[in-house]
Amino acid sequence: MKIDRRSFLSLGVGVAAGTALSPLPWKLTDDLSIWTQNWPWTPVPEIGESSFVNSVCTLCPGGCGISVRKVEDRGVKIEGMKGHPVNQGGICALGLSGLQLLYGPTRIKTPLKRVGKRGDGQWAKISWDEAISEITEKLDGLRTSGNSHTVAGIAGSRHGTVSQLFSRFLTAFGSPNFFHTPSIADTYQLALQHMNGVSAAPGFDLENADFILSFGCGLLEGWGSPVRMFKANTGWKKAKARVIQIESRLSRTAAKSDRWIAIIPGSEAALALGVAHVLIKEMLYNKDFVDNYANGFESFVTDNGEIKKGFKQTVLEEYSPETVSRVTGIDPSAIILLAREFANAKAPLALCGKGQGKVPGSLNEAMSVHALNALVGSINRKGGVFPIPAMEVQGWAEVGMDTITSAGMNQPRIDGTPPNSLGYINQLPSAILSGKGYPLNVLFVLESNPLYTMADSKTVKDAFDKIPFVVSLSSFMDETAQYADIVMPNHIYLERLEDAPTPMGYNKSIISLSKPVFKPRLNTKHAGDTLILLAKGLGGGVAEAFPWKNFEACFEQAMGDKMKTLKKNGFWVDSDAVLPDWESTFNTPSGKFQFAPVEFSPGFAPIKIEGDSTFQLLLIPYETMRLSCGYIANPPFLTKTVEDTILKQNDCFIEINPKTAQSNQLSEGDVVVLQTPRGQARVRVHLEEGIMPDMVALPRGLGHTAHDGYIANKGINVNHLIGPVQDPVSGMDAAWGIRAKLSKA
Amino acid sequence: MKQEHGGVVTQKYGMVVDLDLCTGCGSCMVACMAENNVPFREDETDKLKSITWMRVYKLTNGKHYPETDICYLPRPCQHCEGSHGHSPCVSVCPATATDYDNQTGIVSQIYTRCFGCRYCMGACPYHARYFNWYDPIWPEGMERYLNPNVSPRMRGVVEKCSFCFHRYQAAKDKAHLDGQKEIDEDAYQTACTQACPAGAITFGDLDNPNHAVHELKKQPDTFRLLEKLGTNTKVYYVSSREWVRRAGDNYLKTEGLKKAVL
Amino acid sequence: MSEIDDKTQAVSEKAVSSTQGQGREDGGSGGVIILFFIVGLVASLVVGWVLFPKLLYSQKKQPIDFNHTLHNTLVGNGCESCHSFREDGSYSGVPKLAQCIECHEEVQSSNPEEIRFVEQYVKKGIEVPWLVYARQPDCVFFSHAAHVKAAKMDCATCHGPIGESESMKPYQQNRITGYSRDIWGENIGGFKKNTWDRMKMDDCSECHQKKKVVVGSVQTQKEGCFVCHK
Amino acid sequence: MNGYGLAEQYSGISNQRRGTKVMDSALIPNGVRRCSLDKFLVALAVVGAVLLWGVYAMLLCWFKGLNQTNMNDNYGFALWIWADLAVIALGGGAFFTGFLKYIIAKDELKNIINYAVLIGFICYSSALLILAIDIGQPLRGWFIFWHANVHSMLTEVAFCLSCYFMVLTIEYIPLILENRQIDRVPFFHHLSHNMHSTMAVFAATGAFLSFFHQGSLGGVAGVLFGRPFAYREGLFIWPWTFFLFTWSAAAYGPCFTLMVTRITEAISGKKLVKDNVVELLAKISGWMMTTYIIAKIIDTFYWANVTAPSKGFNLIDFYSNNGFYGIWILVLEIVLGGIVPAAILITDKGRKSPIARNTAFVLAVIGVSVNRWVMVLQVMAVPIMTFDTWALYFPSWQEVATTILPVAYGIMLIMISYRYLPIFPQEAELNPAD
Repeated sequence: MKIDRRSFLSLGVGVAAGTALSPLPWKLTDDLSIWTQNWPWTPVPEIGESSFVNSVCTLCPGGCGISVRKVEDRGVKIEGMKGHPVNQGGICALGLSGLQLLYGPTRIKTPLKRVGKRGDGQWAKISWDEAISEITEKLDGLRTSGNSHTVAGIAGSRHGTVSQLFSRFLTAFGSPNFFHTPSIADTYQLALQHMNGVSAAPGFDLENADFILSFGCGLLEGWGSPVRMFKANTGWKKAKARVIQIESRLSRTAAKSDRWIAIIPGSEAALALGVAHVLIKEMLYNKDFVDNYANGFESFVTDNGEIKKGFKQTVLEEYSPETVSRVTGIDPSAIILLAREFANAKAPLALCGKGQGKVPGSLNEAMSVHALNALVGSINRKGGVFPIPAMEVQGWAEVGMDTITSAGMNQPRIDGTPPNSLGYINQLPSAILSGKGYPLNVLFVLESNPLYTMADSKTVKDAFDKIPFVVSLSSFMDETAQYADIVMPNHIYLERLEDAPTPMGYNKSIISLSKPVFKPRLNTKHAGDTLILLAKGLGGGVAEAFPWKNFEACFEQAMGDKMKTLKKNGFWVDSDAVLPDWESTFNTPSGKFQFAPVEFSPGFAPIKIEGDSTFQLLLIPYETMRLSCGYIANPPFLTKTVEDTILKQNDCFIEINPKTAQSNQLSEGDVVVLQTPRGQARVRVHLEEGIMPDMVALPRGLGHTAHDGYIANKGINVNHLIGPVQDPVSGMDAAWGIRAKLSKA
Repeated sequence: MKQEHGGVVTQKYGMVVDLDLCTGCGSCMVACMAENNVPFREDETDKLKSITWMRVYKLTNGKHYPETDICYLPRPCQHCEGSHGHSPCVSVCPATATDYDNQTGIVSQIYTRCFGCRYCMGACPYHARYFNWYDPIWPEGMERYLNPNVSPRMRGVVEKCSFCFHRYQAAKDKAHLDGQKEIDEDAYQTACTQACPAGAITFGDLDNPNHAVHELKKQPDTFRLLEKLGTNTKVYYVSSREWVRRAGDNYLKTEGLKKAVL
Repeated sequence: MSEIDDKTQAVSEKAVSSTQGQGREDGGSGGVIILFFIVGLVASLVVGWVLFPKLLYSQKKQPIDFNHTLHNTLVGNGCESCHSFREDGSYSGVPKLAQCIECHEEVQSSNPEEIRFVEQYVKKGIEVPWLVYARQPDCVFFSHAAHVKAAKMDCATCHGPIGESESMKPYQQNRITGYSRDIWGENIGGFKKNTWDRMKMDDCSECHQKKKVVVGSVQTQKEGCFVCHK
Repeated sequence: MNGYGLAEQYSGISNQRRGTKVMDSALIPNGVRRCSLDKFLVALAVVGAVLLWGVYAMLLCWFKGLNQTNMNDNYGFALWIWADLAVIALGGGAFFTGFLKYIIAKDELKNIINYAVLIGFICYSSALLILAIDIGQPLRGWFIFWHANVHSMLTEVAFCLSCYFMVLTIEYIPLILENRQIDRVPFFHHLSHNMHSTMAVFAATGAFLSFFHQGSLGGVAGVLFGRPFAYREGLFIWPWTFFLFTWSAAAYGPCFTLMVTRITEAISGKKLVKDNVVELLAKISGWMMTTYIIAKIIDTFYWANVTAPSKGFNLIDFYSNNGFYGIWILVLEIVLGGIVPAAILITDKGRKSPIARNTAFVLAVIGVSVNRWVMVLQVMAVPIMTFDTWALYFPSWQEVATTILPVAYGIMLIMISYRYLPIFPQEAELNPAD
């Protein structure tokens, strides 16, 4: 037998034929393509039983009911809760992204203690016991040395059980220094205090108003309770109610409004008074209300014999449409038309609070706008504005005052405001840095991120540097947590029991129950429990003020008889509340509505912002539903919805009118340096017809330096460029912008 | 009217989007991403590589300040019917990975059949189709929120809005169990419809007089996108503003605004 | 392709001589050639039909050797006693531990597998990591309700007489695709005798076409893809 | 046994290098001269380096995915699909020359048909390779055959392309078999001879298949009724682009064959094909081009005035408001790339002048490439929704490298084929040894 080349050829043919006749090549081909369906690096979600759990979203103060879809123990979707009075099944983009926060990489997994330099992000994992004992030791030292007042706390809000427990902790410990993240709600509360004589939050009956005059409120940008506002807007469209938006930028609200009136920012109060001028001059105001239920409209003599100009005289003398036109840049005829329309509407309602109302703003402005509502009688009536009394925790016993506590509480607040005032966090950094008062030794930060959200971040950071010990109770590795000495991570909202109080502007008292939808995933602890443990660790009077076994017990006591309804429905609404009338609900000395509160003279005192004439442009920050700009940073989904005219790679864009851009020789996409008296940043140019000339606008919510790669180092934080401006009347931050200039990078 | 197709009731699912109500808040986009396991990357600012089955476009009237105006337009897959179900994309797919279903009027996309030739993307004038340029990767732990009713896609295939078809499947399952032949209007709603805080989106069977969309699509201010192309879409838009309606299609300068074909 | 007429002659002369030469040398090697062909053919057939499936699939034992027959005699409602529908119409598939515990909170018999089950899983509260023979790929949406409830089909049509099994066969996993062997079927060539021998799409489709289930697809004149895909 | 000469040389390996050289010269066809082996190898290595670069890019695309390209959701089709369409159009010389030679019996063309086939083979194998890189899931590529959707133009393309590639392979094989050494094997010799005699059948098959796949490539763009820039009415299921593509491939393909022939002549420094052959093919090509460009102008006119306006577009909308696509591209395609070369090639004077003729070839190649470019890339670039914007695109280096890869491969295959195979029957006659 000779084996030659042909034999091998024959063998090859045989092999080929045999292989072709065997399943091998065909099955392999098929299996390889199936392998691509099932790549091990592409996740396959586990199947299982599906269920829904109702709760409330506390990512913003909006208080929307949510319905979380679970598959076995995994959360797979958050939806709006059908039948919840605030959001009626709707939900915003941030709320929808909540599970990305729950499962996301920015969560803090365990208590941490700083080991490197502050802010370097070097941590040692510690146990809860270690964290608690380290802090109690420190606090105990301060307390026994009579320095209890040198401890301060910043909370995200002053409402809600946890915030109140936090405040109680400071009180019991002996410190008056409780701060919260302020907003327009604080200004409105002051306005109501002075004009209605009540300490309450404003409730706007937007759903029943038919003419909405918005002084720059981002009604569709997240003002008040965002989803409620979307629903209200839809209601307005369907009922043919009219919305007039006064704003220097064509925001979404302005775009959806029936008329957009561009105004020179900061002059809103003047316009309100200009409208009032026309109402009064043309006798378009509600005579019944003004004559019978209001005070200070006409000039009057004060107790000490002074003649005080009434609202009417001031307005008629100083706020003619022509005068106002000069300040606001709005045509006099437009002002007159606006006033007439406002007066002729059945249920007109004026609102203020720029954007989301993140900056408290000018009290003057709030009072001028409130006076407009009064002029047309839209106070304490359907479709108008009325006070929503703050709900105090009822079930807790009064804090016992031992000597240290009362000594501490008798110290002045570090920001210089009177004890029991709302506290002005905007004045905290300068108070610390000036060194005039006492130094702060310990700062607790709960559900807030001052290093990111406060104006003039650099100064805030300098102030933080002066505080030797910062404790963060954040769930996320945010800017403040990153700068803390000890982090005691809170459960995330979906894991914890808590109440969501009445959202800003909502027209009823409501509490929604946030209940744990998931078992805590990480080694975190409910901030309420952390506070209770700290109090117990301190012992004595502090411990006595915290008698509860855990936060759950404390919470149930706080909710009292509402707990049953909360558990059943997920929310409790004050359904018994009756609309306050004009007769008996003004709690001012005169018992009437005060057009000109004795403490103030009405008028428009413009808030002067920073910057001299070398800065030729005005920089205003703006807000959008697609950028979360508070304590919560954007989850990846939300960032994905941000347009490429706002953020491109890591650059963010300023909006600028093409005319202004042209005169500055700038075109679309140019890289420029935006400079303000507080700092400078590299930005890119986006031409936008919908903004007044000589202005630039920058979104809030970008420029994070902490969190995760999905949001960090994208764009710039507008707070680097803007400083706080103190409202001369209220003392709160009223900065609405800053002067700026551009130069080519 | 309802059509009988082989003795079985058929539906023609579609949407009516009221652009007067849409505020451009982005809820529909996120609801869609969350529902449909849409992946994300650290940088999603290249919108030509960013998968958004539902995308909200910003339209402007092209006028100068202060006459300028903005309108937001959510754009899901338009589920074109073309003529007799020959939508632009369906007929071009060489591997039958996308199909038009006469039963529901939905244009399907089967990710495991698609081999990524992207011809359908070239065919779609709405840019409603997206290619997985990258491997979908979730940061560790985040894959826990993935919805088991929608299969995650792999790199190299095309995906698009399915009108949340898995919800139809689930509704059918329930109907089978309950012995019902048809499913109710509210038993099958897309994630974007459900989430929209402004209530701008209405979804249902366009042919069923009991469904809201049946009447809504007949409103006088209704239009569809690029009707002149003959795509015969099932997403209707409503706007009281003429410039918005005109932006829905291309018109020669001399041409007047066309009324929607109903 | 060019015509090489001018060269043809010379070359063919050479070729002829060469052929003759070969003819002389290799005379009678035709058998060898055929033999080699057969060897190659048979060897590759053996590789393809016998060796290949052995390499392709890995074998795993079920965590507990479950006896379907035994359970079937003890429950009242056939398969649905344990494999039930949920309220939302979805199908629960393999029971969870909670369902087993209803009967097996304590050991019921002297069966060593049951004792092991109760000790290793029930007492410790650990879910049994069953390997599901019929698990379809993630892209498949299979509606049990449509088949069992609406079309009143028998479980065995697709799953075969698994309800009569006394012991669990080893679970075979395709090393490439990661799926259970039962999807492709026991026969590596893909041949089947019974309806339950294979669970590939073609098998679903075969039955659907026979039953003349609704024609929805514009492209295939069959059913719409989304009926069974997700 | 065969190959005695080789065997002897192998048995006496004392000098590997010498052996290689002898083997090389033994492979070179009789009666022709070739450059030295060293020179050849150096050139091969240079082109090979480019090829390797392309292969590296190809592997990147396969293993990392198409994110390696600059394609995006607006540009699902880009450089590669253009390259595909272009090489297939340029490779059209093979089927059309074959058609002319075997069906119309233009016998002179036997002197260039080999090269036409080789170029066609290179073009089609390149097209298939590019398609294999272009798809997002290469392992599922066979779905196009197995799960074919008969409505899709791409299905038609895939089937006809693959079939025609097989035909070209069959046409190319006898050429390989004509290698001096292979031809000595009687089996191969006879095979080659038999294949030659049946070549007319394959040529006919090739022409038939080409008609469909060239056409369906035109159909790929023409059926896109969502893309007014591409969409054309047509006949039955075929849009006009279907016929225009077939016609243009037949018209322009031979120009590419002739251009490459001229380049080969320039590089080898030898006349390889007689002028009468070149002129004949050029003349036919010229007349084809003339008829094509008339049809194309009518098509463009109808499209600009009827089709596009019915969809709300004026012609100028497709050529304005962007930074690249101006009306110049239409002029380049139709006038410079169509009318001018057609005019040169249909005139006797133009054909006879080597400079004019060669210019015409180059212009024609540019013309047809631009046509394929606009039918792929401009289609993707034109905004259709009124609120959409023009999207311009620039290929990534990986795309460029993988597009150059088949060019390098083609050059290498030509180099090797030219060196060892009797591609040009007239070479010996035109360049007598000594």
